[in-house]
Amino acid sequence: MEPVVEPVVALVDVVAVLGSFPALAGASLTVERGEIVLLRGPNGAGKTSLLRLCAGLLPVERGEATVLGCDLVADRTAVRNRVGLLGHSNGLYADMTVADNVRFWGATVGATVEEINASMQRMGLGDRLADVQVGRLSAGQRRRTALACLVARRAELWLLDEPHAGLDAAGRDELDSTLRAAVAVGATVMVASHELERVGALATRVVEVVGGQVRSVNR
Amino acid sequence: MEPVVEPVVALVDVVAVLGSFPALAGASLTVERGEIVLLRGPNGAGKTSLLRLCAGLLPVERGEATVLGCDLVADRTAVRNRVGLLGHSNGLYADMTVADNVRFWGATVGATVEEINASMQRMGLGDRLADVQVGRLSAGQRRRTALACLVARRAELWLLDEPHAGLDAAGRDELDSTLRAAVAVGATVMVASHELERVGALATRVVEVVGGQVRSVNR
Amino acid sequence: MSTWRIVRLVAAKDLRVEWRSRVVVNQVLPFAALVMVLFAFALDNDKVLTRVAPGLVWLATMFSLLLIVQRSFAVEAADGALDALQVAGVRPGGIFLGKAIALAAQLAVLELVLLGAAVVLYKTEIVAGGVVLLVATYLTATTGLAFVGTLYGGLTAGAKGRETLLPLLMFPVVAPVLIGATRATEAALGTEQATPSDGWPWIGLLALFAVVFGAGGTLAFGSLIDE
Amino acid sequence: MSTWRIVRLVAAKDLRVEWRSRVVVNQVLPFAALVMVLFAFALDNDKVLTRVAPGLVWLATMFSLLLIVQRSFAVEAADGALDALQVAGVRPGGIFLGKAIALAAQLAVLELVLLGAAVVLYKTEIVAGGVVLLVATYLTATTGLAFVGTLYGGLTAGAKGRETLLPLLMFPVVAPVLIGATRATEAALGTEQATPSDGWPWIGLLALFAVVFGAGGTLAFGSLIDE
Amino acid sequence: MTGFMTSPHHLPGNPPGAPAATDRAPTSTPFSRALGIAALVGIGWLVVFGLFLSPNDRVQGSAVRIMYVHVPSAWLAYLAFGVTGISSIAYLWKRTRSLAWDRLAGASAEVGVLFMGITLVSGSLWGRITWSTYWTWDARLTTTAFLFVTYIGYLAVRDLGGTHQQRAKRSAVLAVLAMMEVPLVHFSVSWWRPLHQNETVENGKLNGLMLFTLFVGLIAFTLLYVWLVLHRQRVLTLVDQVDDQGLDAAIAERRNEAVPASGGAT
Ligand code: HEM
Ligand SMILES: Nc1ncnc2c1ncn2[C@@H]1O[C@H](COP(=O)(O)OP(=O)(O)OP(=O)(O)O)[C@@H](O)[C@H]1O
Ligand SMILES: Nc1ncnc2c1ncn2[C@@H]1O[C@H](COP(=O)(O)OP(=O)(O)OP(=O)(O)O)[C@@H](O)[C@H]1O
Ligand SMILES: [Mg+2]
Ligand SMILES: [Mg+2]
Repeated sequence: MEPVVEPVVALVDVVAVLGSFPALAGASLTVERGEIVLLRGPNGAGKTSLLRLCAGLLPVERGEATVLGCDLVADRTAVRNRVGLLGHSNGLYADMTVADNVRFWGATVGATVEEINASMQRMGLGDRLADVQVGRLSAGQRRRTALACLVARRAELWLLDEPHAGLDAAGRDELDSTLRAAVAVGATVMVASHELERVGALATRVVEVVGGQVRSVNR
Repeated sequence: MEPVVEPVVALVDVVAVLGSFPALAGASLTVERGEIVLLRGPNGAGKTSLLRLCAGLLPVERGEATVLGCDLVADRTAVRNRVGLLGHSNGLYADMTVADNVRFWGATVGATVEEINASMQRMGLGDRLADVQVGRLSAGQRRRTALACLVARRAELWLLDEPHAGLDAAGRDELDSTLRAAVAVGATVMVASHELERVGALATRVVEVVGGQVRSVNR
Repeated sequence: MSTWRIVRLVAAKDLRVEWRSRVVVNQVLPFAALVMVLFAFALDNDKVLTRVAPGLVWLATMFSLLLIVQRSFAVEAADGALDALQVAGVRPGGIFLGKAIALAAQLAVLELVLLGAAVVLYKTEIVAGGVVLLVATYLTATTGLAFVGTLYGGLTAGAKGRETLLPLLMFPVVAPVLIGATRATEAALGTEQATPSDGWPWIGLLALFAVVFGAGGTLAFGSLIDE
Repeated sequence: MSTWRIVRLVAAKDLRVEWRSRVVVNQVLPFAALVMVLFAFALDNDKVLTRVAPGLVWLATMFSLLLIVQRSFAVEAADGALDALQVAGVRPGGIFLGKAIALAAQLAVLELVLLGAAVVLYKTEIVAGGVVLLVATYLTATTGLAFVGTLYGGLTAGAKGRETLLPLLMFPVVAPVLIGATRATEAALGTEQATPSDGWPWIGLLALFAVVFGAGGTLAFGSLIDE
Repeated sequence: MTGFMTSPHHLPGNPPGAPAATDRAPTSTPFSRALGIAALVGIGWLVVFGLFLSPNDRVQGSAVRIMYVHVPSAWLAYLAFGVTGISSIAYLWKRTRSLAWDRLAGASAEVGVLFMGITLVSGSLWGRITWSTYWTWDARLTTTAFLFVTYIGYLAVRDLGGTHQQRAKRSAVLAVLAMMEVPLVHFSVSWWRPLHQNETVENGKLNGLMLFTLFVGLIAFTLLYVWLVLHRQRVLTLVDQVDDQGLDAAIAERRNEAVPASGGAT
C-alpha cells in the first residue's frame, strides 16, 4: 500500500502499566489496513495488554499511540465503538440466554434483527441453545456466543485474544473464514494466539511480543 | 495388558444430568492403566461432564461407573484424592499469591516443600511471579499455576480439560513432557482437547465424544 | 445511537437479568422483610416500634440498596461486560442513567413491600392527608438513592478489591437521604404529632439531592468506570 | 491426612485470603460500624438507644455475618476451588470446621468493634459484675453463628442461583441466637435492671445451639456442598 | 416403609423406565378413601361441637371457639415436622435409605407448613379480638413465625435441583436441624415473658366440654393430616417417575445429536 494511507494502528515506544507493573515497556508496532497480524510470545509478555490498549481500555503511560486515526494519548474513548475486542473473558451476562446476549450486544451497535440471527446461525447457536442461559453453556458454546456478539458488530479493527481457545474443529474453521470475510470487506485483524500453526497460516504477518516490547518475525 | 488387570476407568451406559439436561446419555468407555486418551468432539458434546464424572464430582444417574476400582454409583467420594482434575477453571484463589496457592494445594495432599518448589520451577513460576497475586496474572500464567498445583499432587489418574489453552509454546512442551513423565511412573491420563494435532501426537488412543456418548476412533 | 435508546437498552437489559435470575425477588426482598421482622423483635415494644417505624423502613431500604447495587455491578464485572460496554462505545452517561432507572424500579417495588411490612408489623397507619407527601417522598428518595447507588457502584466496580469501598463511600452520602426521607415519612404518617406541612421542606432536600447526583453521575460516570 | 491438619490448613487459607484482600477489614467492618451509626440516627433518642443497644449490636453482627459468609464462599466458588477441594479428597468435615474457625475469628474481631461502638454511641456501660457473662455470651454466640453461617453458606454455595437462599435459610435459624445473645447481653450490662444471674440460662441455649450445628455441620457438610 | 404408604400400583422407588404412571393412576386406595371420609365426618363433628355445643368462655365469649382450630392445627404442625424429621433420619440411616422416606418427609413438611399457616392466621384473628392486635412481638408468635419460615426454606431447598438422591440428602440434613426448633416454639412461652397463653391444656384449665371439643378437633385434624400426607406422598412418587420418563425423552434427543445431520455446537 502507498504511504499516504495512514496505518490503522501506530504505536511508538508505548508504555502501559497494570497496577505498578509495566505490562508494555516501549512497544512499537504499525499495522496497515487489511492485515491479519498474529501476536505471539511467551505468557505474560504483554499481548493482552497490547490489545486492550488498542481498544482504548488501557491508558497510554508514555509514547504515542494512534488507532484508526484517533490519538489514544489525547482521548482513549473516541476509537472505542469502531474496534471489536474479544478478550480472554467473553463479556457475556451469564444469567441471560444466548439470544438475549447476542440481541443486546447487537443492539448496542444498532445491528438489525436479521444480522443478529445471521451471526447466531453462523456460530451454530440456533434452535436449542438460543434459549439456554449462558451460565449453563459449555466453555466452547460460551466462546461461540461471544464470537456471535462480535460478528454482529461489524468493527473496523478486530482485536482477538486467543479466539480459538475452546472452539471445536468446526468452530475454528468457521472463525477463520469469518475473519477472512471481514478482511475482504476492509477490516483489519490483530490476533494474539499460541496456536502458531493455525493462526500462522491465517496471518499475513507475525510479530513477537516479549517483555512488553514488539519484535517483527520474518518467516 | 492381560485381562486380569482391571481397567482404571470403566463406564457402562452412563447417564449424567446437568439440571435436567442429560450431558452424558449412555456413555461407555474403558481406559487401561498407562494410557493417554484424547477425548475430542464438538462443543457441548459432554467431554467436560465426562471428566467431572470420573473425578466423582458429577453423580451417576444411570449405568455403571468404576474408576480406580471405586464404584462411583455406590460412593463418589472414595476415588477423589486419587485423581487430579484440571477443568476449564483453574481452582485457584485469586487473592492469594502464586506461592500461597501452590503451597496450599500441595499441602492438601501432603506434598513436601521440595516437591512444591520443584513443581513451581517446572512451570516457570520461580522468583518474580511467586509473590504476585493470582488475580493479577496473565491468563497463561494462571494456567501454569494451576498445572503446578496439579503436578504437586502426584495423582494416579490425570483428568485434563483443554490443558493447553492459554499456554505458550514452552509451556505446551513442558506440559507434554510432564504428562509423559507421569505415565512413565504408572499414571493414566485422559485429555479433553480441540488441539487434535498436538494432543493426537501425545495420545495412545483417541475417542470421540458426541451427543453424550463415546465413540472409538481408528486412526 | 441516541443516548435515550441506549438508556432504554441498558435499563431493559438490567431488568431482564433480574427477570431471568430473580435475585432481587428471591434474595433481597426476603432479606429486607426479615430485617424488618428482626428489628421488630430486637426492639419488641410496640410504642417504640411505631415511633421509629419510618426510620426502620428507610434503614432496611438502604441495606437492600447496598445489596442490589453490589449485584448490579457484580453482573457487569463478572465476565468483563463493563469493558465490553465501553469498547462498544456505549456512552457512559447512557449506562449510568440506564442502570439507575433499572435500580430505581427494583428499589420502588422493594420499598412498597417494606412499607406494607411496616403497616402490618409496626401497626403504622397511613393517614389520607399524608398520602401525597408520602408518594412525593418515595419518588424523590428512590430517585436519589438510585443515582447515588449507581454512581458509587460504578466507581467501585472497576478494578478488583475496589468493591470493598462501596459501603464505606455510600453510607455517609445516603445518610442525609435517610434522615430526610425518615422525617418526611414521619410527617406523612403523623408520627409524634408531625403534620404533612413539616414534611415538604424535606422533599426539597431530597429532590435537590436527586438532581445533584443525577447530573453529576451522567456527566462523570465515564471517568469513574474506566480504570 | 489427619482431619486436624486439614482444619488448620483450611482455616489458615481463609485467613490468608482475608489478609491479602482485606475485604472484611475494609468492607464489612466499616459497614457494621455504619450500621450502628445509622441505627443511632434512625432512632435518635438516648433512652431508647441504651435500652435496645444489646439487640442492635447483635443485629448488626448478623448482617455482617451474612456478608462475611457470602464472601467466604464466593471465594471458593469463583474459580471452582470448592470442586478442587473435593477432588483433592479434603474431608468435608475438615472444610467445615476450618472455614467455621476462620469465620469465628473474623466475627470475634467484628463484635469487639461493635461493642466498642455501642459503648461510644449508645452510652452503654459495661458493669464489672457482668464481664464474665459478657465474655461467655460472646464466645458461645460467636461459635454458634460461625457454625450456622458455614453450614448454610456451604449449602447455598454450590450451583448458581442458590446463594439467593442464604438469607432466607439463615435468618430464621440464627434468630434464636439473636434473642439469646441479646437477653444475655442485657443481663450482663444490667439493661432494665436485669442481673447477670438472668443471663446464664441463655448461655446454655447458645452453647446447645453451637454444639448442635457444629456436630451437624461436621457430619453432614459433605452432602450439603456437593451439588 | 412400603406397604400402605406406597401407591396402589405398588410402584417401586424410582426405577429406570418405571411402569407408565401416565394412565391417570389414582392416588387413592380404599383405605385412603375411608380415611378421607372419616376426616370429613370428624370435621363435621368439630363444626357441631365447636360452633354450637361448646359453651362460651367467661372472659373471651365465643371468641374462644377459634381455639378449636388454632390449637389442633398448631399441634398437627408439630407432628408433621416431627414426621419430616424422623423420616429424614430414616433416610440418612444407611440401612433404611430409600427415596420413599424422603418423599414422606417432603409431603409431611408441606402439610405441616399448611397447618402452621392456619395456626398463624387463626392466631392473629384471635389476637385481633382478644389482644386487639393482629400481631405482637410475643415470643411464641415470633418463634412460630420463624418455624414457618424455616420450613418454607426447607421446601425451597427441596427443589434446588440435582438428582433425587442429592435432593434427599440435602433436605434430610436440613429437616433434622429444623426439627429442633419445635421445642423452642413450645417452650418459648415459659422462657420469655409470655403474653400468649401458656400450657392451658396440659394444666387442664379447661372446662370439660371445651376440652372434649378440643380433642374432637385434634382427632379430625389428625385424620386430615394422615389423608393429606398419604396423597401428597403418592403424588410426589408419581412426579419423580414423570421426571424419569422426561429424562428418557431427553436422553433420546441428546443421543440424536450424534447423528451427523445436526453437527455443530448443538
Ligand atoms: C398470631 C398469633 C398466634 C400464634 C402464632 C399462636 C401460635 C400458637 C402455637 C404455636 C401454639 C402451640 C403451643 C404449644 O402447645 O406448643 C399455640 C397454642 C395456643 N394458643 Fe396460640 N397463637 C397465637 C395467638 C393466640 C391467641 C390470640 C390466643 C388466645 C388469647 C391463643 C391461645 C392459644 C392457646 C390457648 C393455646 C394452647 C396452649 C397450650 O396448651 O399450650 N393463641 N398458639
Ligand atoms: N500488579 C502486578 N504485579 C506484578 N505483575 C503484574 C501485575 N499486574 C500485571 N502483571 C503482569 O503483567 C503481565 C500482563 O501481561 P498480559 O496479560 O498482557 O500477558 P499476555 O501476553 O496476554 O500473556 P498470556 O499469553 O498468558 O495471555 C503479566 O506478566 C503479569 O504477571
Ligand atoms: N440447564 C441446561 N439446559 C440445557 N442444556 C444444558 C444445561 N446445562 C448444561 N447443558 C448442556 O450440557 C452440555 C455440557 O456439555 P460439556 O460442558 O460437557 O461439553 P464439552 O464437551 O465440555 O464442550 P466444550 O468442548 O465446549 O467444553 C452443553 O451442551 C450444555 O449446553
Ligand atoms: Mg493474554
Ligand atoms: Mg468442556
